[in-house]
Formats: sequence, C-alpha cells, structure tokens
Amino acid sequence: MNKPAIITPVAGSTSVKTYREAINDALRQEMRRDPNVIIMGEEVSGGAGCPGQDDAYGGVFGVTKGLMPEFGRERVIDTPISESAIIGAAAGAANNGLRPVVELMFFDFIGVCFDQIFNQAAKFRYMFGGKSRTPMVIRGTVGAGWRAGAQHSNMLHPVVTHMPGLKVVMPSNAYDAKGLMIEAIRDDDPVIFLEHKIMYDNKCEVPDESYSIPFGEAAFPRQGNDVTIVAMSNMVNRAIEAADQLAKEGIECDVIDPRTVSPLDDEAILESVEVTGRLVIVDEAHERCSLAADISSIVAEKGFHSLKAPIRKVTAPHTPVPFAPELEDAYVPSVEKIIAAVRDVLEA
Amino acid sequence: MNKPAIITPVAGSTSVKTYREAINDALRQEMRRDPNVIIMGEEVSGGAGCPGQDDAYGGVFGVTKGLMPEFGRERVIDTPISESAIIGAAAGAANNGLRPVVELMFFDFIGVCFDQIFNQAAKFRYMFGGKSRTPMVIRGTVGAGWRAGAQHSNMLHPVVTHMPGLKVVMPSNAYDAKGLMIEAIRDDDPVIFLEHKIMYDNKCEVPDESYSIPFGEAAFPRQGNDVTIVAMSNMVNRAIEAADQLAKEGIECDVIDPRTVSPLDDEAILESVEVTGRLVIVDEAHERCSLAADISSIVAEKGFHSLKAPIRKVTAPHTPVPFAPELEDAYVPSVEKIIAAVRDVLEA
Amino acid sequence: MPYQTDFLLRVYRVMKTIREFEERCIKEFEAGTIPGFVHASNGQEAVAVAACIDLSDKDIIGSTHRGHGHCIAKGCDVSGMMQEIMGRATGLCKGKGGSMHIADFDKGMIGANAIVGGGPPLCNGAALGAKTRGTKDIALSFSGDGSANQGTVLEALNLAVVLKLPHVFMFENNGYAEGTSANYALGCDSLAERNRSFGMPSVCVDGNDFFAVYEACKEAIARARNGEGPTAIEATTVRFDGHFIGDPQLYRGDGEVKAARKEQDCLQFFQARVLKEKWLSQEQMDTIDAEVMELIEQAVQDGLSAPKPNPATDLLADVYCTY
Amino acid sequence: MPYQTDFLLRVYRVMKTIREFEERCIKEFEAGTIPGFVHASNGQEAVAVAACIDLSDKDIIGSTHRGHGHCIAKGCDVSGMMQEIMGRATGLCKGKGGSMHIADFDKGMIGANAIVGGGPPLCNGAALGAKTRGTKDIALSFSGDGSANQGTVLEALNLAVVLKLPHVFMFENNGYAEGTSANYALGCDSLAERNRSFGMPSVCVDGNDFFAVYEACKEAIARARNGEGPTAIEATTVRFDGHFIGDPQLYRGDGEVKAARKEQDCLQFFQARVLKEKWLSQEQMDTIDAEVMELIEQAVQDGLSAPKPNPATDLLADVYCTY
Ligand SMILES: Cc1ncc(C[n+]2csc(CCOP(=O)(O)OP(=O)(O)O)c2C)c(N)n1
Ligand SMILES: Cc1ncc(C[n+]2csc(CCOP(=O)(O)OP(=O)(O)O)c2C)c(N)n1
Ligand SMILES: [Mg+2]
Ligand SMILES: [Mg+2]
Repeated sequence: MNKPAIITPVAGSTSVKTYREAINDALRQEMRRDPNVIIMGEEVSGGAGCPGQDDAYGGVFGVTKGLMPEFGRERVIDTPISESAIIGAAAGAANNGLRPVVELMFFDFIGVCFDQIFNQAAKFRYMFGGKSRTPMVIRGTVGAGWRAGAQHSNMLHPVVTHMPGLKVVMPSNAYDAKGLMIEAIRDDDPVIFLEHKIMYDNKCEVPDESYSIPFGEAAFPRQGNDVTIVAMSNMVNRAIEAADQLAKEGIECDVIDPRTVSPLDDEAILESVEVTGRLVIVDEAHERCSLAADISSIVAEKGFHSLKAPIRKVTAPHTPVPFAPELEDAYVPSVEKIIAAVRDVLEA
Repeated sequence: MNKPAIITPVAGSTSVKTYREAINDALRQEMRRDPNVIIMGEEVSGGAGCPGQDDAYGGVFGVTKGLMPEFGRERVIDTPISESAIIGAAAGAANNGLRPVVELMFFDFIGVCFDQIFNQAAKFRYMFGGKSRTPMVIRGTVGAGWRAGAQHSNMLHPVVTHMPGLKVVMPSNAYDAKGLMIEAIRDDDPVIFLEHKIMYDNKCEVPDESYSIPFGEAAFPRQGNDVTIVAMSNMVNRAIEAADQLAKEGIECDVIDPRTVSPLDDEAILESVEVTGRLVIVDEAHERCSLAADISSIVAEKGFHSLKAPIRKVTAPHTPVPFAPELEDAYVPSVEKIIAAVRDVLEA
Repeated sequence: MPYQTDFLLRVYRVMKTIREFEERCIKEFEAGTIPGFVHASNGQEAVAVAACIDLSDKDIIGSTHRGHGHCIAKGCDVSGMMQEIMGRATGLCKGKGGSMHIADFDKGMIGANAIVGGGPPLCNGAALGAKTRGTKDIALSFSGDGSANQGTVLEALNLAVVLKLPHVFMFENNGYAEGTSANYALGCDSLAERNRSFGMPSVCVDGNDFFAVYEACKEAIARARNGEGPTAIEATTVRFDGHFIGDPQLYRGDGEVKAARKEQDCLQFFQARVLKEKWLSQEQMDTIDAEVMELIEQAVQDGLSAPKPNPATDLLADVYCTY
Repeated sequence: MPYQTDFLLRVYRVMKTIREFEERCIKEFEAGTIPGFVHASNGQEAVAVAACIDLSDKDIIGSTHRGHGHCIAKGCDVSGMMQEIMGRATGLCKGKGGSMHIADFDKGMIGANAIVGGGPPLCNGAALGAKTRGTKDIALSFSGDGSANQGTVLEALNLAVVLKLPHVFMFENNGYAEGTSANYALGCDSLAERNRSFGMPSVCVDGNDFFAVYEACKEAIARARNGEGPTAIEATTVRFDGHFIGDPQLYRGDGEVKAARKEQDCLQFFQARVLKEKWLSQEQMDTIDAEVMELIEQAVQDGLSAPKPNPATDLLADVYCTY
C-alpha cells in the first residue's frame, strides 16, 4: 500500500506550532475572514467585570488567548456558568446568521446541556424538512491523563457519534487540528470538535496560511501490510509508538487515523483490512458501545471475508476515570497493550 | 441446544397482564414490602394542586396509576418540570435511605438531566472508593412508532450502556418487565429501566406473586441451530415474528433476548453463535456506536472462530425519527428487514 | 381612536384563524386524520397575536409544544401547517416535524419545541445574532407556567440580562402544566416577580385581554429594539382544551372549562370591546369569520389530498447540509 | 456570654485547621506531592464552619470543587483527606476521588462535586430522605456565586420550596467564578433577592464574620428541623488564592489579594472579636495553633508515606455494589 500520510499538502511557509497554537491560529484566521464567526464560553477571554487584566485566561487551556484583544468582547463572549444557555445561544445564533464557535471547558459538561446538542441543534435540519442551517462548532476538551478525576476526564465521543445530525472531529496532531478547525467553522452543520487536553503542547510543522482538511478522509501516519491499527485522538500517537516498536521486529502496522469519526472513512479501514486481514482498534473511551465497537462491527459486516483473525479492541475499562496517577495510567490504553493486541491478532 | 425460554418459573397463580399492569404490579408490591421505596416524577399521580381529581393520570402512560391513592403523596411525588432536580433528588435520596423509582416521561429528556445520571449517580460508588450506595431506578419510555416526532421517540440505550456505574434493563414482555422491575428496585446500584411505549398494551401470563429476574441472564424465546438473532426491547417481538416465518421454510433461528444490556449475557450469545456460526443483531437505535455494534464487536473478538458469515446489524438509520407515519414505519427495523438479513448471513 | 381599523381587522382575523384552526384540529384528530398527539392552544389566542402582530419576518420567535397559535400569529401558511400536522410531503417541514416541530424560517419562526424549556436559550441566540450583526431585529420566546421551572429557561433569563439581548420572554400562564397546577409547581408567589429578580423589567398582564398583552409587548419590543435588553411578560390565560387532544382532564374542576369558555374567552372579549368602542362593526367581523372558515376548510382539504412522503427518497434526506 | 467557651474553642480550632490545611496544600502542590489540580478555600473558613458546626453526622452536606473546608468543618479526618488528595490507597476515597471528589458518608458529607451546580439537587434528595423517613435531620448545600447561574441550582431552589424540604442553600459569594466577576455573571442586583423570589426566606450576610453567618445558619437550620422548609443564605467572602493553586490571577486588581488577606481575614476577625469580648484568651488560641500545626504536619507525613493504589486489585473494583 502507498497512501499519503497527509491528505492536503499546503503551499507557503510552515512553522512548528503546538496543538494549542494551531487551533488558535485557525480561529484567528477564520475570524479575520468572516465577521460572523464569534466565540462564546466560560473564560474564553477571562476577566469579565474584573478589576485586573482582560483576556486573563484566553480559555483555561489558553486556546483562545489573544482573540478578545483583537476582535473585542462583542465577538469573544465570556458567559456565566450556564452551559444549556450557552449552547442554546450558539445554536440560535447559528440559525440567525452567525457561525459560533462555543467552548465547553471540559466536554464532560455535556451532562448539563446535552439536550441543546443532540435534541435541538443536531435535529433542526431534519425535523424542519431541510429548511434550516445550524453552522456551529462545539469545542470541548476530552480525555484522561491530567489527574483531573472522574468528572473531568471522559472521552464521550461515542455518545455524540451515535447522534444523527452531528459531525465529530478528533484531531491527533497540530496539523490536522488547524485544518479540521477551519473546515469545521466553514461547515454548515453542527460540529463537535474534541481536543485531547494532554496534547495541547504537542508540536509539529504547521502551515502558516489558512487551509482546510475535508471531513471523512483518514490519514495514514504509518503504513504496513501485517496488521491494521485504527486509533483516534491521542491514541493515534500511542498507536504510532507501538507501530514503530513493532517495526523494529519486522512487524509492519498500517496505522489509520480517521481524524473525523462522524463521518467515518470506513473505506480506508476496509481497504487496509483487505490487505492485512488483521485489525486492532484503540479507543480511549469505555468499551461498551464505543467507537472501537462501532468500527469492529463495520468490518465484521463489510470486511468479514478478508479477516484472518479476531478483531481486537483496546479500550479503557468499564470504570469511571480514577484520580490516583497509578490507576489513571493503568486506565488509559498503553503502548504495551496495543503491542500485545497486535501480537494476539498475528498469532490467532 | 435446549435452553429454558424463561429463566425463573414462579409458583402460584398467574393472570394475563399488560406490560403496563405488570410494571404497576411490581411497583405496588415493592412499595408494600419496603416503605423506603418512593416514586417521583411529572404526573406520576397527576392533579397536584388542581381543583379536580387526584391521580388524574397515574403517569401519562398510566403505569403508576393507583399508587398515590394507596401510598399517599409522601411516597408518590408529583414534581415541577425540572428533570435535573428530579434525578438529583432521587440520587440524593438514594444516598440517604430511600429507594426512589423516578420516571422520565420520555427517556429523550435525559438531555436536560444527563449529568445527574452519568456523572453523578453512576460514578458515586467508584469515585468515593466503594463507600456509597445509590439504589435508584430511572424509568423512561423509549422508542418510535407512536408518531411522537424526533424529540419523543429515541431509544438512547447505547448512550447509557456506555456509562460505567449504570445498569440498563430493556424488557420485551410483561413477564420480564415485572420480574426485572422488582430486581431493579432491590438492586443497590442505579438502574435505567427502559419501557418501549408501543408495548404497554402487550399482554402475557404473569405471576400474581412477587418474583424477580436476575440481571445478566438472557431469555431464549425461540431456539434453533441455523442463525442467531439477538434483539432487545420491542425488537425481540419482531425477531420472534421473523423467526416464526422463517421456521415455516425450515430455517431455525436462535432468538436471544438479553433482557438487560448492562450487564450483558455475552456467554449466551457466544454459545449460540458457536452452534449457528451466523449472527444477526436487531437494534432500534441508530447504527453508529449502537448496542448492535457492541454485540457484534464482542462476537468478532471472542467468537470469531465460530463465525461462518459476516455479522449483520439491522438498526435504525442515522437520521432523527421522522414524524410522518410512512417515514417512521420505514425508520424502525421491520420483520422483513430481519428476514432479509437472516437470508443474507445464510447465503454468505 | 387609539388603534387603526386595519390593525384591528388584522388582529381579529388572526385570532379567529387560530381559534378555528385549533377547533378544526380537534375535529380532525378525533376523525383520525391527524397522527400522533396534538396540543391545541384555543383560549390562548390573544397572547400569541399580541406578541407577534408587530413583529416582522426578520424578528424571530421560538415556540413550544403548543405552538399552532404562535405559528399562525407569526404568519405561517395555515395550509402548509395543516399538511405538516397531517404528515404530508408538502407540509411546512415536509412531514418530518409534525405538530410539535413546525418551523418556518422565512417567517422568522424557528420552531415549535417538544422539549419543555428548549426554546428560550435558542431565542437568546437569535437575539445575539441580531445584536452582533447590528440589525434592529428582536427575538421573542414563548414559555408556559410549567416550563418556567426548567433550568434552561432560568439560565436563559440570566444570560439575556448579562448580554443585554433584544429578547422578550413571554410566559403564557394558563394555570396548568399537563395535570399539575401552576400554584403547585411554582414555589414562588409571583412568576413575574421571580422573573424581575433576574434583573429585567417584568410585568403580569391579563392574557385574555388582547389590548393589555399588546401594550405590554409594545413596550417590551421597543425596549429590545432600542438596545435596552430583555423584558419578561407573564400573561395569565386559559387552556380551553386538554393538555393534548383527547385528554380526559380529570384534574379540572366540574364545569371549569365550560365556565372558562363562557366567561374568559379572549376572542369574545375582543369582539365586545371593539363593538362597544365602535372600533369595528359586527359586519366587518362576520365577513372575516366567513373568510376564515373557508381558509381553514381549504387547509384541511389541502392536507387530506396532499401527497405522503416517500421513504425511498425522503427518509435519509436532509440530516446534514453536506455529507 | 452568648457563646460557650468550648464552642468557641471548637470553632477556632476548625477554622484554623482549614486555614492551615489549605496553606499546606498550596505548599505541597507547589512541591509536586499533590497530583492534578486543587481549589483552595483559605479565606472562606468562616462560612464553612458556621454552616457545619451545629450539624450532626446524620445531617447531610453537599459540597463543591472547593470543598476541603466543608469537609473539615463537617468532621472529615484531615489525614484521610490529605491521603486522598495525594491519591493514596488509604485516602478517604481510596485515592479514586481526589480533591474534587472527597466524600465521607459516615460524617454526612456526600461529596465534593466537580460539576458546578451538581450538589444542590442531590441535597434536595438527602433532605427528602430525611423528611420521608421522618427524622429531624437536614441537608445543607454549598454553592458559589458562579454556580448560582447553573440551571440545576435554580431548579433545586424551586423544588425545595414545592416539596418543603429541610434544605439550607448556602451561597458563598467570593466575587469570582474562575476569572469572571460575580457582578458580571449575575444579571441580578442581589443574589439574596433572587433566591427569595423563589419563595423561601433568604438573607445576605458578611461571610467574613463568623458570628453573622452562624446566626443566619442557626435560624435556617432550626426552620428546616421544624419542617418549615428551605432557606437561602448568601455569604459574601473572599478567595485568598487563585481559582486553582497556581492560578496567575491576572484578572485581580493590584494588591487586591494582599489587601484582602490583611483587611478581610475571617480568622483575624474571629480572634479580634473573642479577645475584645474576652471570650477566649490568646493562650488558649496559641495552644490550639500548635496542636493544629502538628495535626496538619502529621496528615502530610501520613499522606506522603501512605501506600499508593494497586491497579491490579483496585482499578476495576467498586464500580457496582453487585455484579
Ligand atoms: C423536558 C421536558 N419535560 C417534560 C415534558 C413533557 N411535557 C410536555 S408539555 C408539558 C407541560 C408544559 O406545561 P406548560 O409549560 O405550562 O405549557 P402548557 O402545556 O400549559 O402550554 C410537559 C410536562 C417535555 N416535553 N419536555
Ligand atoms: C458544569 C460546569 N461548568 C463549568 C465548570 C468549570 N468550573 C469549575 S469551578 C468554576 C467556577 C465556579 O465559581 P463559583 O461557583 O463562584 O465557585 P468558586 O470557584 O468561586 O468557589 C468553573 C467555571 C465545571 N466544573 N462544571
Ligand atoms: Mg401551562
Ligand atoms: Mg465564586
């Protein structure tokens, strides 16, 4: 197999940017391009009504830093702690001419605003007979590894992937994060954009100019003919590490990063399994009704005849995320577990 | 194979009861047995503060009818329309000596109270190091077929099945509904009890006495060696219909009703597939990250070597539930689609 | 004369249209020509019309499960509505929405809502869109006495004040949320006071008196257009029918509904007032009545004869703008 | 003398314990012995202690992300707490909860909560449990000025009134929600008034004056025990540190924190008052200080030497009561 590791090479200068900077870049460039793009959420600027500095946080993870000074409080809106009102306001604004990018500081907070996401924004277009557009992006941080405890460390992408009307983006590196954010902002449907909080300082070469990456097109960070490994978000980086270690022993893994999980590039996965006949799926979410299960079931249905071995899922266990570092580290799928799963499917 | 169609036969008299009556029976018997069992929700009695009759509804589907007159407003509590406050109150009460059975009139309403379910009640025991108990039951109506539109017809069981700390019950008939409700009330963990709204008038012989059905034990309404069909809730009834039609042609289906989807009786499914080598899963939920995907992935991992054909999922499409009867009927998996899927896996 | 004749004629026509539309929906539902379940708003016409009569198509309203009246007041085509309620391919939402999900973006009607409390947060957004784009358009949300207790509505009140949004919160207090009385479910003594405590002007008016509601809305809408922020209005009114069509209404008092229909009919009040003041003549209203009856009859005939959706082409369509 | 000496000694001991516990958490966090992130409550001790000092182990409190003070005031073992915050197997929650999820059911502490607004609905339930079982126990929930805008809290206020629950709502208004000022996020002029508008007695007190908060709580708790329903208390106080430990606090004014620590220290106020009134002597407090320092030092040593959880046995345990 010989597939491009990156789908859309971009002309012009590049520079090393962090995942955080890449997203900030995308937001700034789109806000300059389109006055209807606004940002809303808690602390997206920070310092509202305070005696001290404005833009005190620029988001608690610093992703929106500097946007309020450039675009003003009219377009970078700090809100009270009222997630249902925030998401609802974004959806209503999207129905009335704006392209809001709204932040859920931790995506775990969908618990207090889920209706406005899956029952309202996601369903408008269908319920209303195709007569509405709801161009909005909901950014949220996901994932464990931050010692943030059970209520601030969930993935939750399976829950939104299940929902018709939503698109779900899970970038695994700074390059994809910028291109996919620009695509998300220009997309006319509600997009869930999930940022893994432990990747914010991950760096790579990122084009300085604006570029977008189409949804539904996987990337292929490693290529090989022995075993297919599908992973998303930060698990891609662990899958790559596993693949590189296995490569030393001559085991060649085909690592697939769907980049968007809804829509999902199932062709890319099926084509790869046609060659390898072996599939390992790595998902940081809990196992039950996970994306790992979803992808496994697609292959078990459409790629069954190319399968030479059982499909292995490497996921988090069916437990909340524990606080203690030793437990949390054991909770998150590790490189070792991925390697072990690859060996399994090779021996099976 | 020769497995009991019903796990726990009960002594004493039986009578024909509807799904609705069976659940009402279970609630009444448990409330008589245990003064700590209370019922809460909107219109669970009906008529609160009104000039007319009390118990005016007994739940909009009549499931809790007659309980308030017998147990009083202290134990059958009508609430304002505040689902987060309702679920939170139930969880807090469960932490303080009661065994609340709380009703979400339509399970779609988890959108406005999801945090109290998956982030609070479900996680207490683990987060608090095993030192808490939260014995509560959340009843909710699910499913399409009622011309109730996109916001009152979801299944949503995949979303709660994904969540550690929750148990998820999906009875397909009146007999199971009574036994599983009694088990759910006596269980010390939060239990999601999903009632398919178009089954309320379905009847069968139900023991008059109290009995409970253990969680995690499947039922086997039809047995056969050709194809395994796994279905839950009302889809079980369609699977049975499909099996009976196919039986006329000599195609013998092994129909498995997990009854509870978390915990899931995966042994029963794996054992059946060992014999049939062919699996069809019927799920009224949307396809992505569904329970059908979940079960498929379990078999593709643990039962791979017995598989003789691709695993077929028969699910609802990736669309909201449409209102128009023609569309809604096409949306819900039909007996015809199940039969076609069985033929597929036989020919594959 | 404080009101223009053509304004009063328009008001009467819309109120009458809503009344007859709902009464006919009840008949059709009982005849089995309407699938699912329907929440009729007859008895509450004055609120819907007073709130919407001065709004343009660019102004946005967000409605509830009991939304027919709001749609008609905002200018939705009654034939398109009836076709939608009957689940026809030519309905306002191509039959995919139904009674609880009627929307018409060209008319600034962004949707009925089957989730109690779903609308007000969305109307904040519509108001934010207008404010950010610098138009003078406003948003108006409808809520009931029951939905006033939903956290989403309470959050929306605060956010509207914080962002000074051009949003009028209209609370239709018809005394009931399904079979639960407002007196029971609202722990406060006065909803209007509770709304005011969030930091916005708030009044309570007789929702059966069109003119009382209209004057309150006029002030609130002006405030919103002038960038002075949100206003809350509680309008006390009466639900002439069940929570849903077919509701036995055991929770209502003996003769309560009959008495209300006789003594608290906003439409009768309107007629009496305009006749007494000699603002309109009986003839003028009779003419409108006849035209309205024809309009409704035509809408029903359109609905009954309209094509049903085709699963092969329609089931999977319009989930996304782009795939 | 209006207060018993041993009561005042107890109050001082608990306030001092919270202060030193938090100051030490800050040191330990900076030393890298505490994983994750921690929200310290130093500066707000008077509210926590005044709210909990009269409560029994059967009375329930629900806390927030800033919960250390509430835990200590309710009687949680500080060593068990420190071990939990350090993620040790012997911590109050076996290291699975951490700073934002400390609970101790034996002490009637049903949990800190990392979801803003998560606690008050749960405390309604605890209160309902007490009411239904006919005990005289009560529930008390802590909320902040920021969480006051979360719909779950607003719903809980109304439900508590409707069901007449023995629930005291304590709002700690420290002026900030992370880097957002309460003046900005609360659209209302007065939180206490907004709470009152839900239909319950509501007051605003100086949260830095232990005695002011204590008297308000005493009344509210008595009301709850007598079956007279909920009360809301807004206590204005000061956050001495960042939103989280390590917060640069750019949003605060120059010298704001320094001035607050100097001029608005509830602990200093308490000391000054009891000395002025001659209710306690400096010696009595010095003795307590020494004992507290020892207690905290011991807690930290316990925490540092306590065993860490073992993934093999602990990761999968305690998700369910029964499997
Ligand atoms: C979140 C949510 N909870 C409950 C319901 C069920 N429900 C539909 S309408 C209604 C009563 C609403 O009462 P009110 O707001 O007064 O409006 P009205 O029916 O009187 O017009 C209820 C409880 C719902 N649709 N959504
Ligand atoms: C639902 C939810 N939204 C947002 C957050 C993030 N967050 C944690 S604490 C906090 C500020 C809370 O302010 P306040 O209620 O005043 O409490 P304080 O921090 O002042 O003690 C925020 C926004 C959260 N944990 N949960
Ligand atoms: Mg009402
Ligand atoms: Mg605060």
